[in-house]
Amino acid sequence: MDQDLNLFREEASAWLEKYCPKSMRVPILDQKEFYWGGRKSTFDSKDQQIWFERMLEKRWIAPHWPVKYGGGGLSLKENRVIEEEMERLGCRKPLLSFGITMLGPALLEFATEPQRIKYLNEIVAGKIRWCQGYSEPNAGSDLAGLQTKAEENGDYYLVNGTKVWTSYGDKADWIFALVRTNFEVKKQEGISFLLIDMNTPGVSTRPIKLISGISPFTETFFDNVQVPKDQLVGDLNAGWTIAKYLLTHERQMIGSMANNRRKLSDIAKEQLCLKNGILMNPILRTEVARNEMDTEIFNLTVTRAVDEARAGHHSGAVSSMFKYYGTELNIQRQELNMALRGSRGLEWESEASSQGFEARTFLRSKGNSIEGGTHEIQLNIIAKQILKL
Amino acid sequence: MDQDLNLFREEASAWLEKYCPKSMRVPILDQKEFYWGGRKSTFDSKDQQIWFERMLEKRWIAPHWPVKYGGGGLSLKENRVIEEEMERLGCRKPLLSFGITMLGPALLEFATEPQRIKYLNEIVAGKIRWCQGYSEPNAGSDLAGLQTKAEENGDYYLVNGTKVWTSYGDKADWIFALVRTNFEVKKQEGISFLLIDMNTPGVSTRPIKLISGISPFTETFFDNVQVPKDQLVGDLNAGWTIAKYLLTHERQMIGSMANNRRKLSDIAKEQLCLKNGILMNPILRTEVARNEMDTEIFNLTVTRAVDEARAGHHSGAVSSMFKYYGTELNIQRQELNMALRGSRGLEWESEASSQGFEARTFLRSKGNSIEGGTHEIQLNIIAKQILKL
Amino acid sequence: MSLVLTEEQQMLKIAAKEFLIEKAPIAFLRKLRDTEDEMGYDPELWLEMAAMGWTSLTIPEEYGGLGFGYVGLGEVLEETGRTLTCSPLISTSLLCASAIQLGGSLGYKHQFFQELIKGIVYAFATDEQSHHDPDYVETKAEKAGSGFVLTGTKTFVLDGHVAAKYVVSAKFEERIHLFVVDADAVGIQKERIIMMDSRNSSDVSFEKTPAICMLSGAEETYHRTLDIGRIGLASEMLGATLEAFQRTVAYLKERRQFGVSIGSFQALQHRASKMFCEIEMVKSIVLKALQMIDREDENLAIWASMAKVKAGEVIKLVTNEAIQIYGGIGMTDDEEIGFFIKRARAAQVTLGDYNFHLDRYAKLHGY
Amino acid sequence: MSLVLTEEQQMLKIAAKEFLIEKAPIAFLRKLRDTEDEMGYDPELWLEMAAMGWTSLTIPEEYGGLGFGYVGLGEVLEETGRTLTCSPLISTSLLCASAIQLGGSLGYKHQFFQELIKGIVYAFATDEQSHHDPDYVETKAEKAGSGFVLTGTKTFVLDGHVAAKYVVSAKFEERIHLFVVDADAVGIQKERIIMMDSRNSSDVSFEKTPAICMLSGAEETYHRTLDIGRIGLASEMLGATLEAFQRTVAYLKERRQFGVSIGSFQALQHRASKMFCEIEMVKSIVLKALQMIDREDENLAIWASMAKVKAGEVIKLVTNEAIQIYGGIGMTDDEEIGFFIKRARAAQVTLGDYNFHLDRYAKLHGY
Repeated sequence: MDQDLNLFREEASAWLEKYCPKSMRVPILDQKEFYWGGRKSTFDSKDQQIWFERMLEKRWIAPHWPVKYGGGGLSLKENRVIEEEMERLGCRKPLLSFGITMLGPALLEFATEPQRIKYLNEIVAGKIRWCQGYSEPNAGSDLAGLQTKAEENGDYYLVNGTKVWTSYGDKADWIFALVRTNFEVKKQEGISFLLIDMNTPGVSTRPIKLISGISPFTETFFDNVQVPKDQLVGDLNAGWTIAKYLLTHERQMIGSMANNRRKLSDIAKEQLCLKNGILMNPILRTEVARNEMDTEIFNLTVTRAVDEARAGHHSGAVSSMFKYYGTELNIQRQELNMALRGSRGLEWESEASSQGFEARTFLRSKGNSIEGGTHEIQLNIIAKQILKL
Repeated sequence: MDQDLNLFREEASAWLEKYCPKSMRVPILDQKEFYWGGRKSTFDSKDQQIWFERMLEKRWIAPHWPVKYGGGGLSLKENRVIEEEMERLGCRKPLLSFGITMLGPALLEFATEPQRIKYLNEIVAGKIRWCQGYSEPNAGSDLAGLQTKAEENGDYYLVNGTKVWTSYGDKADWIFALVRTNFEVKKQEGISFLLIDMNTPGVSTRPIKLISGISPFTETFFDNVQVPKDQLVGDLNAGWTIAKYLLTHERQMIGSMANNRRKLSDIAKEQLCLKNGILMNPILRTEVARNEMDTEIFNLTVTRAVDEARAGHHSGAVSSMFKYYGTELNIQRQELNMALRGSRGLEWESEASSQGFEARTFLRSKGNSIEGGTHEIQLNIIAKQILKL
Repeated sequence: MSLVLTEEQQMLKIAAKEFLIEKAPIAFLRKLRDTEDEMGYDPELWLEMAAMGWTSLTIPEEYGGLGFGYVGLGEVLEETGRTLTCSPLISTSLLCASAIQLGGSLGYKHQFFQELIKGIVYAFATDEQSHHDPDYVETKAEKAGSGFVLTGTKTFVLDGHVAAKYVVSAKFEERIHLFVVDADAVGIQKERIIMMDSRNSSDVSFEKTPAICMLSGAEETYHRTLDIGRIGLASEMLGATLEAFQRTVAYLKERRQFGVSIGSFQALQHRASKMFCEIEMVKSIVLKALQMIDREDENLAIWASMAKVKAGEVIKLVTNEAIQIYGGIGMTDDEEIGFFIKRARAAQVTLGDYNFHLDRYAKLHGY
Repeated sequence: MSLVLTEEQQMLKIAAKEFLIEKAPIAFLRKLRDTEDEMGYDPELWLEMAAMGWTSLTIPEEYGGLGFGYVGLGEVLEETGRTLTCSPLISTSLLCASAIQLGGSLGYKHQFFQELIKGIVYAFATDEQSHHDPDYVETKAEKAGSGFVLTGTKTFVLDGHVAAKYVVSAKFEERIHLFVVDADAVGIQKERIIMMDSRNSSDVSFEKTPAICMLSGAEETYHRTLDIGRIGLASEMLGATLEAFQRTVAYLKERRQFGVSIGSFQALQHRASKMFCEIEMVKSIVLKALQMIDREDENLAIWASMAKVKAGEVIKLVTNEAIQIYGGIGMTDDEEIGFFIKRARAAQVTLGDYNFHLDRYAKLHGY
């Protein structure tokens, strides 16, 4: 079995080496070099298009999804091998997609067969770009308190309300949204999961500007939007189960995204003086060491959790730990990065600072402990679900 | 007026210089050099007795209490001058007494005239040593949840229950205690304030050993103890008001007791190496600096609060801040003291360590954030009373 | 000296508060930012501030000033911290006027104070690297005729692109002295850099630029000027901290989640209570340090470092917590709370961050 | 290598747990302390531990050991941390047996391992000051006939007053080597010092004391032995942390105040959750570091420092919080939780505290 996997790895590696264009194996320098698919997108380069089309044909856009849904029908282990080899060879992702990372898993678990066939195939082919409609202005941490309502009316739902923090709401084609379909019951029990075409009359978006400058977020407004009933996923009023399932996914993604960055100590060596091989600012040296060590140990803990999951131990609530701890380390890192750069780190609109890249990244990091469930919510979950307090 | 005070200061200073025995002007080295008064006590030395008797005659045991209660009838400012001059000249306190610092203020505020005459005069004369009976085993932070009950029975109350954390319960003659006299009402509204002679049949104590070794604390048991009704202070069921009044007093005492100690940086210089005048352990150096600086700033804040109180601004809840912040600084200081002393600081029963003085002091400091209202309770009070959350 | 404001100081503070809330609330800073104003401050408002007497507060009466003292200027700065008002008050009145007061000759005092009182903008140029290090001055002064010429490059010069004059640190005969330079003198190049807090900073270089006078007192003047600047900054930071905290506490009461106000959650209550305590500490050290300037205390360096450490640590704590407690709303540019974290970071770095000053505190105490 | 225990390691751990809970719970330590036992450990229990194979775990099979490896010994140490069992396991099996394995000749291995397996107590003597500093070794070795004599003074020698032999660091020709010394050899003076955690430590001095052999490998053996010791200690500390935390969480559920369990207070919940996360981190680094001993990894120094820092910081956090959450009851000697804070502090200081190791981590990474 492991032998088979080694063979698969060799083949995958050889294929990638052969078919991944050279320009698709250099690091991304600009957001627009990512291909997100969807009705409004075009390819940024010929190579980008070639790479996407080859991977699509190879059925490696979503290698572990079943073939009938556009996937490659491979095992999770084979999927992991492809990911590892792509990372090793520096191959870019052919398609970035919330459809694959967020909506797809939910559809595979909860959707009807016709829904899966339609939506999953569209996602893989890069035809439809999805965004997520969960948060609302008056229901931040209290997600289940959402008020966007969907009323049954013949063969459609009439949707009214406002969502906030929709990532790329202005660029997406469809939105998967949580809506309230029953106001009479416990708040968690009156929520449904709807798929909505953003071309439907009554849907509009407005960009959200963050303290760090422009942002990918929008507010999304629903004004008497008619949504056909076959766009409901799962049972009516059973949307909360789907939402929780996806939140756990999201947390894991956010918590473990803090990789592939310059070592903080390398930045420290560049920004501060060394004397006899020791950083001359003893306070920052200590804090840098602590952050680097904690980051290393955090990564070990991610590995350990994976190893334990393989060995059959798995706890959903642990994702709250990763979200909390991983984002906290990144927030501290950004604090230290600012301290290391002194007054140069404060620059906001100079060429030397790439229009304030460091300062804006720092400010943006303050949102890490808020989005995807605040620190407070994660700590509540650990206390309740793991410690049973 | 200020001129009068200066004159008073000169006279006080001259009197102290003349009448305070030399041996009463050297620092205390052993607990037993403190004179606490009471039925069970004797003087540790002739000078101790002389000093107490001279101060008693001068009416400076409680200088600002009215003369009829045994005090000197002086103003608060004059009282402060005496304290300052005694501190400046290194004069020991002639009498340590919870009667003066804790019970006295409550009696002055809440007792009947006959009660004041009797008890305050006894306190000043060092005849009766008092202890405090507040905490109970099952009502730690929830002081008002106390269960020791006092039932009316003719001309006495019948008291049953257990108190813990009675300081010097085995050495005191009388105890002032909070007891429940009504179980039917809101818990704060059924509490009374009783004075109890510990010679009464049914009162017994048991010492409490702490993690730091022996301690001044006892448990105090009341088993069908008959307490004459004229030993009730204030109205029946109005004891909570007195308790709150005294707790505020106690907090201020605990929070500001952290003075007259060796500078942490002097200990650091002695225990660690210096190189070019800089402590070679950069991490401890930073922490020592932070603790010293915060302690200096804390003391400034105490001064500011006094100055503001003089200027007419006063907030009772601020005592919670002093209790919380002052004890926290001491706890950190003890942590640092241990870190500075390395393995020598761990010694527990060696002569070189004076039977583990440092280690025991460290362990004892862990109680600072518990006794006199826990950190959590102080933070609750600040949130509710000052921030109105 | 009591650790409370006198009645006069209290009145000045209230007048400043009212003026700033009316004339220069945070919306004013937002407008300057969004219109990409070329000056980066409002000259008319600045003249009104001068008319209020703020540029005269620390200047002795014999030179036409008010001789009110640094506690007064500190209280005004605290109020500008609350409204995040940007103006040349720090560069001109806090730093340059102090340098001239400490080191200027009688004649120069008469000349410069007149301008300073009127609100002519002076900028203080000392840093040469991204990390504040007062001992690192490579800018050189050379004798030239009866005066001097300066050569070197300065960075993080607040209001450097709009100043009429600079007070510049430079080395002459191995020691650091302060020089006054006309902003339109030969050999000067300047580049405006807009910072995170939307305020003005510049890189300024000098190439054989005539320096029209030299201040006496040398290094002592230089270091004391820096210490006064640090204490004034700490006062501004205290104001920003108080305002950010006040808004956060109000938000805790107002914002509802799970059917209750979020201020009813104990974890948030405890964090708010801890902030309250820390802010009380900042109040004490800032007032004490301001009083010590007026008292001409010899240990000003220690008071300055204490004030800058504590104000820096606490403003960081409070502005971080403010964003966290405001949640997603706090992350948006529409909400004003984000302006506080931006100013917090810039003020923290100016004239030495808390790491620099904690290290200095230990050094000054001989360890 | 997966970051999980193998089935064999898991079984060893469970057996150790059951043995210790039955034979050496905290009451056992209390009794040793209160009876002022002269040995400071229970020789019979120690022989039972040897009979369980714990002294043989890391000794290769060719010398009569089990060759089970350090992950196994680490799991046993973790369990002794839970029960706070004091025994010569750290001094004898973790430190001295490792030194002999790394540096002993074939003949000496045969000789010493036989004793070590049987449970003859060996003590490791290296510190000469109150702060661990492995490079500071003033004890001197001199040639004397075919062997050596040692002169110097050691402190903080665990089990030093009951050991039959010492492994001692000393300088010979400017380099640090390890020597084995009989405890009853001439020139030895020892003074037992009872520490805060009720365990044994001694000051031991040598005056021309014959050292019966010299271990090869010199400084590498010395430093690697220390690193193995640090990782084993971190494992013990993890056990104590887990137990203290488990008891604290149970207390949070059980203790009632204001009519509810104190575990329902959000401020305490958040502190408990943070502790949970930190402990998960300790688990990862301790297991990884133990595996790296068995793998004979070249960077053991880094893994050892990481394990000692994280275990030290977290045990401090958890034992402090434990006392605070237990409240007054936690301060009493009757309650067992106080024993954990005492062991925490002693273990933290042994072979370098977290400050020492954080500094070392930075140095090892070249900054």
